[in-house]
Amino acid sequence: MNSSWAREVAAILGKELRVELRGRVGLYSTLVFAVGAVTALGIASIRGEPSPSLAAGLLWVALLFACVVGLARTFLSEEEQGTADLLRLLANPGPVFWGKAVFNMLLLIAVALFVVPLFVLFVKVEVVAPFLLISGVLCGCAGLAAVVSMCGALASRAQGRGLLMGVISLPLLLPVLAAGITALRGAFGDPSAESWSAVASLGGMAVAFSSLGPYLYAAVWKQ
Amino acid sequence: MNSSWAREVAAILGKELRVELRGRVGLYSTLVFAVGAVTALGIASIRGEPSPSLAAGLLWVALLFACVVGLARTFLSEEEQGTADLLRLLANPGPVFWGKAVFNMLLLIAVALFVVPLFVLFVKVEVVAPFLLISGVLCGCAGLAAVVSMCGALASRAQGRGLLMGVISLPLLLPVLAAGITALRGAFGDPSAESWSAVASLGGMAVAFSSLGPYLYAAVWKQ
Amino acid sequence: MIYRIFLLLAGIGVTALYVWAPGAKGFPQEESAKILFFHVPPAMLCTLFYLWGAVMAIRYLMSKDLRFDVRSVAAIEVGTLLCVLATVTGMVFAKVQWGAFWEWDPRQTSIFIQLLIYAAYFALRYSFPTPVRSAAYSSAYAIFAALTAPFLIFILPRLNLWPSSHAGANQAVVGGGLDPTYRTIFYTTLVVILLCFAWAYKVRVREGEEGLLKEVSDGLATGGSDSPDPGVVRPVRLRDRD
Amino acid sequence: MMLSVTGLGKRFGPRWVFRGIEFCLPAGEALVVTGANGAGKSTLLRILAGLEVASAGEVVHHAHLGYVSPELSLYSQLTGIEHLEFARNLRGLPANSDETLLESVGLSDAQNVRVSAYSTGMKARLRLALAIQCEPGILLLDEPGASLDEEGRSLVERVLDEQRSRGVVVLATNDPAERRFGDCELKLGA
Amino acid sequence: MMLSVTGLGKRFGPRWVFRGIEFCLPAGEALVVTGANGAGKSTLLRILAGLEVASAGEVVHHAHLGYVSPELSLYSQLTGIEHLEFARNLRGLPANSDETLLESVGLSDAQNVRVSAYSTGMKARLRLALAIQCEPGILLLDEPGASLDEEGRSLVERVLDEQRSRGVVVLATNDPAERRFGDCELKLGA
Ligand code: HEM
Ligand SMILES: Nc1ncnc2c1ncn2[C@@H]1O[C@H](COP(=O)(O)OP(=O)(O)OP(=O)(O)O)[C@@H](O)[C@H]1O
Ligand SMILES: Nc1ncnc2c1ncn2[C@@H]1O[C@H](COP(=O)(O)OP(=O)(O)OP(=O)(O)O)[C@@H](O)[C@H]1O
Ligand SMILES: [Mg+2]
Ligand SMILES: [Mg+2]
Repeated sequence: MNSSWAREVAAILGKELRVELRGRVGLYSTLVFAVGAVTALGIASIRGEPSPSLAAGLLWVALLFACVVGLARTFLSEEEQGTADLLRLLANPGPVFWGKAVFNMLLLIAVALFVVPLFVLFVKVEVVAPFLLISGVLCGCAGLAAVVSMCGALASRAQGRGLLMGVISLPLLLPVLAAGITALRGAFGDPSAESWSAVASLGGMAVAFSSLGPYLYAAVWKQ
Repeated sequence: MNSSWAREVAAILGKELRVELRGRVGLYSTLVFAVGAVTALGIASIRGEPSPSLAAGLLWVALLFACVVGLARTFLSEEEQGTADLLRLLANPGPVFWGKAVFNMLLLIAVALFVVPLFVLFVKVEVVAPFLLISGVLCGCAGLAAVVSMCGALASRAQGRGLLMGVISLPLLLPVLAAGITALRGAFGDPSAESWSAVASLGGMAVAFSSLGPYLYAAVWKQ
Repeated sequence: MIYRIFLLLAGIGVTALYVWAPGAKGFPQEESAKILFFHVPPAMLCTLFYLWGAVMAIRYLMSKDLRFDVRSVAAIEVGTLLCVLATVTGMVFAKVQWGAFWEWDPRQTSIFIQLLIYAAYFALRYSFPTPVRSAAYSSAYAIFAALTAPFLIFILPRLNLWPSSHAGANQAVVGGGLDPTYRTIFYTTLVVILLCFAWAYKVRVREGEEGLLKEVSDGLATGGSDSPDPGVVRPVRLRDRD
Repeated sequence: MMLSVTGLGKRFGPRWVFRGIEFCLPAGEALVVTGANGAGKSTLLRILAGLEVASAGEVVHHAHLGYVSPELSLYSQLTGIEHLEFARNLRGLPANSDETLLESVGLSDAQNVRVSAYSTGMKARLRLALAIQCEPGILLLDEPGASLDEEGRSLVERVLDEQRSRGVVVLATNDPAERRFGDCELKLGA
Repeated sequence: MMLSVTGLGKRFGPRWVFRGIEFCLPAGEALVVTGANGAGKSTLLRILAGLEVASAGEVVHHAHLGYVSPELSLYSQLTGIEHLEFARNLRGLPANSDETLLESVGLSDAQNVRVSAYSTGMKARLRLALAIQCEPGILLLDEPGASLDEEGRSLVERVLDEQRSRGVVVLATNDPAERRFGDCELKLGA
């Protein structure tokens, strides 16, 4: 993890930010997007206040949504626009993976920053453990972004991309979602949840997937 | 709605189906998201079964997010791959809109066919009015697909189109969501819901949106 | 000038009425229900401005004349201002009358959806590189957005999605529950607020048209910033026709 | 008079790419558009094709259009023959001629290959086939010879000759050798 | 010996595009690759650039690579100067030369314009700038002259001359006029 590596990651990340959030409307769009997603959840749960565990599930569905929207952009559009060759000529797979994964994480965390408070307000769940909520969301976002980036990276290079993506992403996504739900259940007041160990395993998954990602990506890089 | 019109719509639809069958990106990304979301909600609702109206809300949220994730591609990828010019040279805006909207509807219905039974299984709701469920889901999917198609058409030439697509389609989908929830509440056994009139208004929205769409698309076609 | 003096007088008048008016009957808290004057008219008028915005958008798409686009944005901006006003006063109202800022009451929900729809309008509008394309796409969106209004205003609240606390309030105002003086005050406020915001609309349109002129004179009127008008350019013949 | 243009101008932002362009092309004539890179040749052709809106002036014609440009992307997942079929259905032409058309541009071996596996020159040939499929009255060729081999360039010449008997041609090029195809020349950015 | 290739072959499915290609290019030499459309010129260059895997044989070299091809897409939302900056950061080059480089390919006016607004020839120039930015030992040019104007073609000639003093060039072309740049010629598909 030397300085050239960091420089390359920064270059990829900078390019991603420029392309996707260029101009005045980037942040505003993120905000409107987040409010829209939460309103959907609010409307869905109007009647019958959701239990802590369902509330946690809903929140993760919204975050997964934000993540998948970003994912398609970062990896698939490189292939669709045909710029993947340029990238392969200029860059190394490791930094490319990391730059894009970090972008996905940042986007997801920006959305989460808006989504979580709004969710608490609109869906009227009670936060009994704010610190647990914050750390759960952060670790979960990191894990989700890592998994989704990995799936996108693999899928983007595969012929008949879709099938592969479908087959690999579900088994990877579900553990993250399950752990994320357990973590937030505790935060929303379900005492039976073993939330801190779930947060730990979320962190573990985030680290594992994002350190595995570059190797997998390198393996499909010049096929 | 003469025969040349139908032929053009069929040509567009056929092209979309061919492209989709060869890559299956749209189908699988929608499906992966929907299955992931429904499973997450299933995991979350293991304790404490959700009320009919909450169940209806959960199902619609999953379908709503899934269609934002998957369906915009038909319009966006035309711009990303740069084939939009070819289409503008060959086709008329009305049939293009309709061909793509119909394709989106078919795709969403295929996803719903898979996801709705899964949801009923996982979340353990009781279906008291199967026919209502089916017609509600069908009309709702038509409404969602019409709105998403229109938004895809509008966002496709903008900068930062990926996020923008989410930004403009989410709020416009919320009325569909609200009506959809009412329709399914009845199907899941809430007698107070005026479900059939909700189904009717879903149908109305689908018809209104998809008949306005071609005109608006024509107005921006060669800008 | 006369217009502004009128607005000033009207403002003073309404404030005076507001201070002197008796509490509104039919509400849990009669005295504080006077916020009604600043809640209901904006809520009614914002839809009016949004619809006007859509009408101007249609005229833009038919004529491709950017002045209509300016009117369309102006109307939507003013409408959004009114919409925010209705939502905020409504929230205060709700806190006092129902005890919570936000309840997902059908009216609350529908106005909030409307607010979001038009928030997205601005995101779309400022995402295009050229003014003409931005005008065309945002006009199309404005028309599409206006199509949702009937569903939001008339159909959704009637679907019995949610128990509505607004029903009683609606009865109090529209169902003739108010006494005649009250009704007079109410309609006076409505007209005054309409005039105020019509004025804001006018100002915004004027400003927008000035912007248009500047944009055009950059290229057309002064002959382009980087080149004098070269006159007519014709092809030269390479060989005679055989 | 197949194609007439009066006072045509285009600007991006405040900068005019060209303005005041006037010409009338009678049937059987070919116009060559030349000029340095970035002079506005492609922009002019895109306006004639209706892909871009002019900032001033107008274009009058009453004919089908065929348009070829290296910037025109094809559907990478469809094969050559599927492209022609798609275009034929959209244009409402009778069903028969796809194979012969592909053969005439030298793609009969690759007719069932997806465009993603086509070489640059093969794509250029397919674009040419798409443009002449509808037997256009006006054929707009933007750098038709770029990345074609000798045989391909003579194919372009053949297409040009055929087109003269059917209508008009506007050809934009950077290749000095292609100037000879024109009856008159419009030099942009001079 | 800057670049040596032994027994190189490539097949897609059962069909060999070429096989058994052998050459050694000493520093200062230029190889021209010719052949009809679809003969495999671009495929050969992509293999040399490491963008495609050979089916047989191998390529040996120890130098930086520069690669230009009309099929290479650029980021349409980034400007010319942002492309160079992006590439420079990825390649770890010192920060200074972006403007001069753009000027040398004739793009100084367009340096802050997004690539989506570039003309075909302007994109070709930017690709050339990207390729020579790292002062490569091996420069791979796929149809460098296509869609460049006269001045652009002389720019290519200048770049070629410079490159000879730095290393080797492999140039694939369909333009007979470009054959003269080569010291030796490899004719594919003959
Ligand atoms: C956040 C809170 C609120 C919001 C967003 C809100 C929104 C709205 C909207 C959009 C309308 C316009 C309906 C139409 O044009 O037909 C309206 C009307 C009205 N609101 Fe509210 N409201 C809120 C709270 C309240 C409260 C607490 C009261 C009184 C208890 C109230 C009383 C009324 C009345 C009397 C009308 C006029 C009835 C009608 O025209 O239908 N509102 N409100
Ligand atoms: N969308 C756009 N926005 C702004 N400027 C543009 C746009 N499209 C083209 N231009 C500018 O217009 C000019 C003409 O471009 P055009 O593609 O017509 O050139 P050309 O003559 O075809 O050049 P070439 O020989 O390189 O193909 C260029 O300077 C280009 O930068
Ligand atoms: N991904 C692929 N799958 C299958 N076949 C391919 C693929 N890529 C190229 N080909 C085939 O390989 C052959 C050589 O293609 P290539 O692009 O190298 O030709 P070229 O010599 O560069 O032609 P041109 O002069 O048109 O650029 C073509 O017949 C093409 O159909
Ligand atoms: Mg050009
Ligand atoms: Mg080639």
